Amino acid sequence: MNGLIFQGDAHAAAANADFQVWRKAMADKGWGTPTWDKAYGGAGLSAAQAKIIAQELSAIGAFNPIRSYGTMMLGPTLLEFGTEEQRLQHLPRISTHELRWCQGFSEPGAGSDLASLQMKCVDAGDHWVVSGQKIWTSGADQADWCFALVRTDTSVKHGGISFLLIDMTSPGVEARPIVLISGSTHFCEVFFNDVKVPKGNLVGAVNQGWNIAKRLLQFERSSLSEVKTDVTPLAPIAHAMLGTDAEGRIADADARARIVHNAMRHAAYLQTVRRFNEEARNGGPGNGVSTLKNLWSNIVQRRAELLVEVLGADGLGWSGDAYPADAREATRALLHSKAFSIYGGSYEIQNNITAKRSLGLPDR
Amino acid sequence: MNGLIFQGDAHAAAANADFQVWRKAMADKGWGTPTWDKAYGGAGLSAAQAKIIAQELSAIGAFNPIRSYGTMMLGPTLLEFGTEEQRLQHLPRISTHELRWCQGFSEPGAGSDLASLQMKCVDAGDHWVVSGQKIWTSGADQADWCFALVRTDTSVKHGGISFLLIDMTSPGVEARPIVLISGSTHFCEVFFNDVKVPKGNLVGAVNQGWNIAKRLLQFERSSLSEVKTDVTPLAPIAHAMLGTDAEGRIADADARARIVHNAMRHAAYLQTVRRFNEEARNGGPGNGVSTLKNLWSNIVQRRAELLVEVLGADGLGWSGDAYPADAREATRALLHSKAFSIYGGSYEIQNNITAKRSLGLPDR
Amino acid sequence: MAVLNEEQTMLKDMVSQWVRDRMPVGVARGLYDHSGGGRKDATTGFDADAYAEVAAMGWSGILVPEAHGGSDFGAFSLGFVLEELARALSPLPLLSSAMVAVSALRLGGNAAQQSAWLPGLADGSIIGALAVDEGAHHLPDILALTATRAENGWRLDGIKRPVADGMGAGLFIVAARGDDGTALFLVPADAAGLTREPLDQIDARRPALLRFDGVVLGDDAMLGQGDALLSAILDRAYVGQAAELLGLATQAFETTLEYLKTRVQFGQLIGSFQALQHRASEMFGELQLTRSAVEAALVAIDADDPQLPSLASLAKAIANETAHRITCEMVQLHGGIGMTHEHDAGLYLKRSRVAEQAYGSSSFHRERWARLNGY
Amino acid sequence: MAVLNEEQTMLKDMVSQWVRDRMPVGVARGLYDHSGGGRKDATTGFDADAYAEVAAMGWSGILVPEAHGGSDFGAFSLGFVLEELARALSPLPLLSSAMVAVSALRLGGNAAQQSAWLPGLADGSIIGALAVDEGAHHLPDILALTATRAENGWRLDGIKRPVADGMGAGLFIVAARGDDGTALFLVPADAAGLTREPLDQIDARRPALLRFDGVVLGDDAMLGQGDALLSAILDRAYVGQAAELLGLATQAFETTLEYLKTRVQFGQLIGSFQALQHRASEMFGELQLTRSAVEAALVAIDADDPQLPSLASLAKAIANETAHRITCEMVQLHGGIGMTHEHDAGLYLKRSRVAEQAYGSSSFHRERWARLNGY
Repeated sequence: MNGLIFQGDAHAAAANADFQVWRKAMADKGWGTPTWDKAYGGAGLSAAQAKIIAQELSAIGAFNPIRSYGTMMLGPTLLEFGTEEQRLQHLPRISTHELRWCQGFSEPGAGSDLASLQMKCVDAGDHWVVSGQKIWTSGADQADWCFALVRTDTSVKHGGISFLLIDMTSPGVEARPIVLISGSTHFCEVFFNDVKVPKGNLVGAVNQGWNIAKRLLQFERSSLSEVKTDVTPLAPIAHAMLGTDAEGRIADADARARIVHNAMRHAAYLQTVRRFNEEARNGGPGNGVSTLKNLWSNIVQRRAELLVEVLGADGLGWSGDAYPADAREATRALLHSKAFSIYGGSYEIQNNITAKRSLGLPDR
Repeated sequence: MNGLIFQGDAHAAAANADFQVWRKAMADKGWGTPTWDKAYGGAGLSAAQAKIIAQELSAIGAFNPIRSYGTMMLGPTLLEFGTEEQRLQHLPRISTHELRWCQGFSEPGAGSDLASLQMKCVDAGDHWVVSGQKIWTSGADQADWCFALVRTDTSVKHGGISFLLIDMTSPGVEARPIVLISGSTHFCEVFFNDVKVPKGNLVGAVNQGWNIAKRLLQFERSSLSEVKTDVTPLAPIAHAMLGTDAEGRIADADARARIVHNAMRHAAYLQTVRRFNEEARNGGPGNGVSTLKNLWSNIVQRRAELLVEVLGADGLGWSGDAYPADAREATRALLHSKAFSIYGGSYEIQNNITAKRSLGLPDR
Repeated sequence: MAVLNEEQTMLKDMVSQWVRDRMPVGVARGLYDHSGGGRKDATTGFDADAYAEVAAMGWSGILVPEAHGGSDFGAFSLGFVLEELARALSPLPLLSSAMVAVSALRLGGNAAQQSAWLPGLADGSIIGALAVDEGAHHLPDILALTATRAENGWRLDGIKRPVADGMGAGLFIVAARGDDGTALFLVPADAAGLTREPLDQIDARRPALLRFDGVVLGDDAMLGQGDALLSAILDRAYVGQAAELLGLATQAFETTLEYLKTRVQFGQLIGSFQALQHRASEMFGELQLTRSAVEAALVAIDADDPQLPSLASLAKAIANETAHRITCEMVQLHGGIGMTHEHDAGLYLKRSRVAEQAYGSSSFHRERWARLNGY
Repeated sequence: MAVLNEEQTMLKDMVSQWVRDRMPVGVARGLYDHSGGGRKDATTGFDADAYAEVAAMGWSGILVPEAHGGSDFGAFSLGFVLEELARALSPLPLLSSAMVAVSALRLGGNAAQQSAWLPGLADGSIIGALAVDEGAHHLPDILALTATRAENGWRLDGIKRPVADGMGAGLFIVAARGDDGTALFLVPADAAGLTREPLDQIDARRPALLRFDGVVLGDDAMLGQGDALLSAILDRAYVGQAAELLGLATQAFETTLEYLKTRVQFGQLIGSFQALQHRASEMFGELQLTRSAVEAALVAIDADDPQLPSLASLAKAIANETAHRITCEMVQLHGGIGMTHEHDAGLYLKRSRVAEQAYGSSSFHRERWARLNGY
């Protein structure tokens, strides 16, 4: 489940006419991708200037309307590994949000062990022929293009992978939404049946895709750590649902103890995010992303469970007016939260990374 | 730290003159080792008859005064693997508690990985010469004899171990007590410097010691599961130390929640011991000893921590009248309890065993 | 598993076999629509045909005295039937009807009431359900539904929700607040003034919301009065629900274990990774505690053990925790596939959360146990 | 670790270097006798010579204003000094004297009191200690030691225990119950009617039991009145103790990590076992939370942040938990050798348990945080 991005209300917003006007205005100024060269549809600004735009957006409660897989993942990748032709072909249409991209990495047999992917890419002279299946492809049913990892050599594992750009309207491509336990259908399975792809769509050299993917996943990880982590405190809901004792405390002492414990860990987690960011700005170690992600998934998942526990039977509804809308949302959020420790490198993988990179523990 | 046996008040009792009389009376009847043949100092009784003796002892609050490493570990081993000569030499003096035995298994470099032991045993024609070090040898400074695992072949691991009986009064043997964090000095390091051991003291064939040891450790494991697990409930102490609220509950709600959680797990643990025993009596699976041991160490260690937490500063004393005697005992018990997940197969080893034997999970 | 006698062994084998043949998890899945909600066209939220089979095999009568058409096999036997059925999340009203409603009649019913209802409950022609909760939490000490004296009887006003299996029940055991405290009534589903509607719950079992608008009952509808009766009935419900959680958790664990033994990543079976092995070993340990607590509580029902309230809360609290933990691990260890509605992991997770809340959360039962044991 | 300025970096390096050269764990071990108890011949329970060195380097004056001979570097700096020293379990009264006693005088002392005591506390010629606890638990709201009005002053009666570093202290800050509530007094150790005796505590630090039998004080001994003053002093104590726990836990973790990288069993380094790697990764995560909470609380002291009470309790509670967990793991992962008094694991475990209880257990601080935050 690599590549999930928090959508927030982006989907709802996109349907709004005012939003379209605003997005176009932002795109015209190149402010969705402010640091990109103007030739690529950016604003040619410095990192410091880009930060000011981000701060101003944040100050008015807005998010970047151009932000997408294209701007965050593929764009930086093409800037680093693409040819000038590829950049000119794709970047301007990413910076205007004209075309949407999806990320074709995971496969049914290649989850945590991404490099075991098998989607075949055969050299057919003047084009490639691609066959196989991708999964967890976020928004594939809505996407115009896909950047995919494909296998161009079966004799070696990491060294047989290439990075390919695939037009989703090509014959032989079929995206099927996956229904998740939360009811979400944002992810897809994508089937590729002898899909022809132009030779020029390969990024970097043949069999060099793994290095590109690793770099791209760093963009993803660093964007993960920007995830919004402020959440409504549980206290008011817990008082409302569990009552208040004579001393003004949440009446269910056992639930209270667990809620408080989680809330304190959450507070320390937010302090940790601030500290890591401060250290990173000052050139600190910066090898703590895996640790941070596991703390986050652990604390947020527990919080989601506690909220539903506090809601009791109200938190067990799927649909219908008998359940308060907030409660239904909490339930879906709980189910959704189970993915936090799976996508973008599972909890187990992150622990492996911490053990090896941060702690220097030996391989077997 | 293989081979720890709960001593209870056995040490204190042994110093008592009445106890000595009673022990002799039991020994004369062979009731300390009731199922052993009379030639070996036993009473020649059936298992069912032996059980009645155990029940009668238990009914008057007594423990078996002969119970020792000799009766529980070495005796069954000699009965299964020893020569008739070895049995006649050693068993009668075990059944009367005339000679005390210790178990020389662990070494500084061979803890969880017992089979990596290195204590050298060289064939010198008419005798063996033993050199090396043992550790965690319970009661070695008080023991007359030691049954030890020694290395008779360095070219193979498990297949180069032999099982040897060593007279602790032999020249070159030195036992030094180890001070534990709890202050206990029950365990020793034992140094063997070119110790001569008669050829006849080898049990089983040369290089067959590992199989004997595995069998012996089964005797140990089954005796572990008989460990006394009833403990004083924490409730009265917690009420006394933390106060009682208007509804009659322990006033510190956070501590109470954790105490209750532990107490409930403890109750379920006792139910589990009863269930496993019942199933074992009826020929049930009986592969749960590792699981049981980990549940036990986990629950009992947490309980020991909770008790000291409840005692607060009173639970932090080592000696002196400023600390109540009960509290000092609780503190030592906490420190002692840390060994529960180390000796007799560590927590980690037990989890490995459960994964492989009970759950059938694969090796790498 | 405790030691079974010959009859019990036969029964258990028969249940396992029937679950395998007739009641795979697909049946529970069939309650859901394509999007993961409960099917709107479902009438009962359980499989009525399958329940008829279950009744024909006598399982609905396990607690019913022989004189009323049952086998009187006891709660321990019914417990492992519930456990086996819960392994497949079997959507059946056995807990509601055969455990709780039958217990209510046995504990509180007079001869006439028992004769009127027990044979139907035993042969499955009537399904019983307990209507006790009225809102978000199980709070049997605080009931808002009122029972007021009416001419030659009683009048009930208020709501009950969620009522498990309430859409298909023919008889409700209703806990009400009377002038003298708690009172329990036998209310036929077709009583005038009683309406019901289904709730779309995450387990697709569609419990009912019952509305009592001046439901008038005769004196013969009064099952009994007092907190003690309600508590005794609820103890059976706690233990039965715990047995279901045990079954659910056991199967969730075994399914996960199977996956660990077949899924390959990094060139090896993921079940060979030591970190996962240790987590599996610890889950196995928790399952052992849970099984012991559930079996001990079932035995206590049959033995009329005065410790039952304490043992029942111990069983429910530990079963809650274990099922919670194992269903989390089931999703986690299956990775992405475990997040899909197509996979069973989500069904176990959702059903577990419902069963954890049903008849008292972990907090409720730990608090109850603590008070009973002087903490 | 937060970002340090140049002066702070120099100070931190200096402390690390000094700990390495002068204050290995062997110094803490030297407080113990052969059997694992505190040495009976110890007079202070800390290393007085080393404290003189520490004072000469100015660390005891980090919170003292320059006018009184200190550097006024701030709590953040003192925090990482405490942390570094605690890595080696350094037996020094820096928390008691330089953090708590100095804070008490800065927060409550008038000009005369500050002039009388701060220079001595800064140069280490006097050691200060807070006498607040009176029994098993830290309960600053319930004080039994009484302060009654006497001619031209006050009279104190009661006991205090355990008083950290109390055997070597020259000045006690004593929290008492006066007629108008909490009152704080400056009491020289040689005051008539005040006696002290050492307690043999598991960390061999020999805190004092103080007896006040009609200790008569002048009006100038009154530091201040009211719960707010005591709370403000205690907030500094909570954070300072949390910083020590952070240092202790960090070193316990690193020592354990080192062992995992060198100990071989089954033909491989035990640090290559995935189950242990994951536990280490999780401990590392807990240490990150702890460091963040401690540093944020130290910053809050320097910033006079009104959120300090909440941040202080957060830091102490989390530091308690993390040190508890890591010292347990330290013993466990060292196996048998970790159970011996000869190995350092036991020293960390014992010191951790003392520091966990000192200035409030996890329960105390979670409860305090919860109340402050509306839970």
